[in-house]
Parts: sequence; C-alpha cells; structure tokens
Amino acid sequence: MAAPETQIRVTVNFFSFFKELTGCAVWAHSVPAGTTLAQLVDLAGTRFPRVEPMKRSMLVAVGVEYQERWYVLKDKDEVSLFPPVQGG
Amino acid sequence: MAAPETQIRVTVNFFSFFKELTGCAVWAHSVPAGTTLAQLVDLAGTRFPRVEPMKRSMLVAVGVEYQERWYVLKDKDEVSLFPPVQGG
Amino acid sequence: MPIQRQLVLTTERIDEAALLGRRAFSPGMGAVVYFLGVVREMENDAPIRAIEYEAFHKMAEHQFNLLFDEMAKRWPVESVRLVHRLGIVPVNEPSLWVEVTAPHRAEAFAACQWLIDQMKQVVPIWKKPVPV
Amino acid sequence: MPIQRQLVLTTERIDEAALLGRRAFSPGMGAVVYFLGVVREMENDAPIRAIEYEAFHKMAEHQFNLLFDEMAKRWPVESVRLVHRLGIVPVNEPSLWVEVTAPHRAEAFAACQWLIDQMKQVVPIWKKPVPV
Repeated sequence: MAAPETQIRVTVNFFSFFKELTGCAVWAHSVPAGTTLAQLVDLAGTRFPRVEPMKRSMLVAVGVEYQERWYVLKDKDEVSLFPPVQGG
Repeated sequence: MAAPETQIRVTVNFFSFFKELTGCAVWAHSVPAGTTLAQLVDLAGTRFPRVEPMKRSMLVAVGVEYQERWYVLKDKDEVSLFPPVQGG
Repeated sequence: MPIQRQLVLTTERIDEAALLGRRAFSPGMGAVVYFLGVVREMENDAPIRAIEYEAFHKMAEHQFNLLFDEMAKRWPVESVRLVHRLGIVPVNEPSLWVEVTAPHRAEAFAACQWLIDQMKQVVPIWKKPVPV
Repeated sequence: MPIQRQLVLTTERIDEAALLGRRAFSPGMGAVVYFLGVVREMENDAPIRAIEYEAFHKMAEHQFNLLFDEMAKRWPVESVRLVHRLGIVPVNEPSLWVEVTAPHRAEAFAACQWLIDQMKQVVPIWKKPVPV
C-alpha cells in the first residue's frame, strides 16, 4: 500500500477587491508537498471562480517577498494573492 | 561743413565680478547714433581692459531683456553686461 | 554610507509642518526634493468624496525598505522619508509625502521620481474610490 | 487658465513653514513638488562659510515671469511659487525654494525641474563664495 501523500498547510491572504471577489480574507488550505505556487493559484481559481479571470495580472507573494509561479510551497507558508498595486 | 554726428547717451551696468574687473557699477557714456550693442561691448572692452577677455561669455541685456549683439542702441538705453548667471 | 530612512504608514493626517520640523540635514547636502500626492476630486471621470487606501502592512514596509536599499546603491542620497496615509483620505488631503535629500539637485529629483514609480509597481497598497 | 504665481527675492531667511501655510490648492490638483536648494559647506572643493547672492533685481523678476509664462504653455501647472534668497546665505541654509502644483505627478516634476534649469540659464543672479 502506497504511503499516504504528505500534506502541507498553507494560508492564502486575499487583498483589495480580491476579498470581495472571494468573500474571504484568509483561506487556510492543505495541499500535497511539492505543490507549486502556480498550482495553488489554479486551486484558488477553482475554489473561487471569480478570481479565475484575474490570474494573469495577479501578484503573488510568500511572506513579504514576491515569488515566481514555480516556487515550491513549504509547510505553513503564508501566501498572498492580490491585484496590481496602486499606492500613492 | 558736415553736421556734427548725433550722439546718444547710454548707461552701462556691470554686475557680479564685472564690477570688480571694471571698478565700476554704472558707466554713463555717449556714443554715435546707430551704434550697436556689439560696438558698445567693444568700447567697454577698450575702456575696461579686464573685461575684454570676457566678451565671449558675457551676457548682454537692454532694460530687462536679453538682446542680440546687432541691436541698435537708442538714446537713454540702459545696458547691462554680466557674466553667466548662477542662481539657485 | 547607509541612507537615513524614515517610513510611516498611518491612518492619521499627514502633518507637513511637523515633518519639516524633524528634517535632519548635514552640511554636505545641497538639495531637498519633496513630493506630495493629493487625492483629487475625480477618479476615472467620476466625482469622489475620498479614496480608501488598504495596505498589506508588513509586506509594504519590507518592499519600501528594499526600494530604499536600491536607491542608496543608485544615487548618493543622504536621507529619504516617506509617509503613506492609509484608510479614508478625503479629497484635497495628501495621501503620500516623500522627501529625498542629496548633495545635488539632479540626483535628488531622479531618486525621488524613481522611488515613486517603483512604489507604484511593487508596494502592496491599493485604493478604492469613495463615491460622493 | 492663468497660472497662479508668487515670486519673492529677499534677503530674509526662507521660512518653509510659513510658505506651506499659505499654499492654495484646488481640488483638481493631485501633485505638489517642492525643491529646496541649500548652501553646501564646500564650493569648488574649498570650504566656505556662506554664499553671497547678488541679483539684477528688476530683470530677475521679469525673466522669472517669462519663465512662468512659458511653463504655463508647456504644462497644466496650476501654481508656482518661488523664493530666492539674496545677500549672505550661510552654509546649511536654503537659498532657493520652489513649489509647483499640477494635476499629476509627472508634469509637476517636469515643470519644476525645467524651471530650475532655465533659471540657471537666464535669471540674472550670481553667487560669490564667502571663505571660512
């Protein structure tokens, strides 16, 4: 019998109008070890269909750093998904 | 007998280190009608030899406007001769 | 030389007079450039009452500090101070105050403009118009 | 629209706080850029105590006004205020204060820099270092 797939816990923060689109500020979710940010973004798009069309322009951070989509998630990573920034 | 040449009166103000070079702030001078600024600048260079080498970079105004060297002087014109400006 | 920096993200009004009073200025510095961004009465051609600013606070601070580091590498800036107001900012009140001091004018202007341009690319702050 | 303008050539200290207090600002304006030029401790690699500024006052005023006219043609600037101190300006004190307000940041920065660049070409003001 195959060993059960190891799961890791990540939290996903939504900011700006992504909160309205998802109806959610923080989404805690378990994903298989080895999951990339790109895959997590896809999962978010499936779970929250209204952010799906935003995937192209979406900015993605882990902790306080921007990360590329090929970034491999670690347990307890705090991911943030948000639209283009508009400070000033 | 030829009519005496008509003379006009002009004043020449010196600014910045031109005052030191000439030892003079305001030079009142008579010149023949038809004299151009270029000719006046030459006269100033002859009268005050230490400004002679400054003729190239010298700025020249009549009243509060810069004027080209071909400008023909009028009676009572107030001419100003000064080095490149350095405000700020 | 490390750049002197002050960063404030606050829901309080930006008090320019108090900020001026706290300016430190060494005798080698010849230029100070300030920028003040003010909420305009129209946003996307519609009249508004205010703009509400939201920040991902801890990431915004980190990203500002990365920008300050990069600025110090590019220009001989002595100090940078930046205040960004958050929450509801009424029309005609400032949302952003930036001050850059440097030995000469050109570098102070260049650094200040670069910082604001970069901020608008990477610092996680968003705005939402509040209709009249 | 005519540009609002204020020009002061003075031997008195530049009072930034007082100048800030007198800023008029209409609701269409989104950007204010200030520049402050400060006397540095070195001039041409020699230490100085101050710089003495001399102006051909009435021509300086006229030339500044020509620049303000031209600025208004080039950019949608709402107001410009400029104070140039004359006489002895000690090290670490400002000799020049400029403020430009405009609807947007880019034009406010461009207009302010252009004005200072032009001033240094045409406005009859000169400086003389005062050695320590």
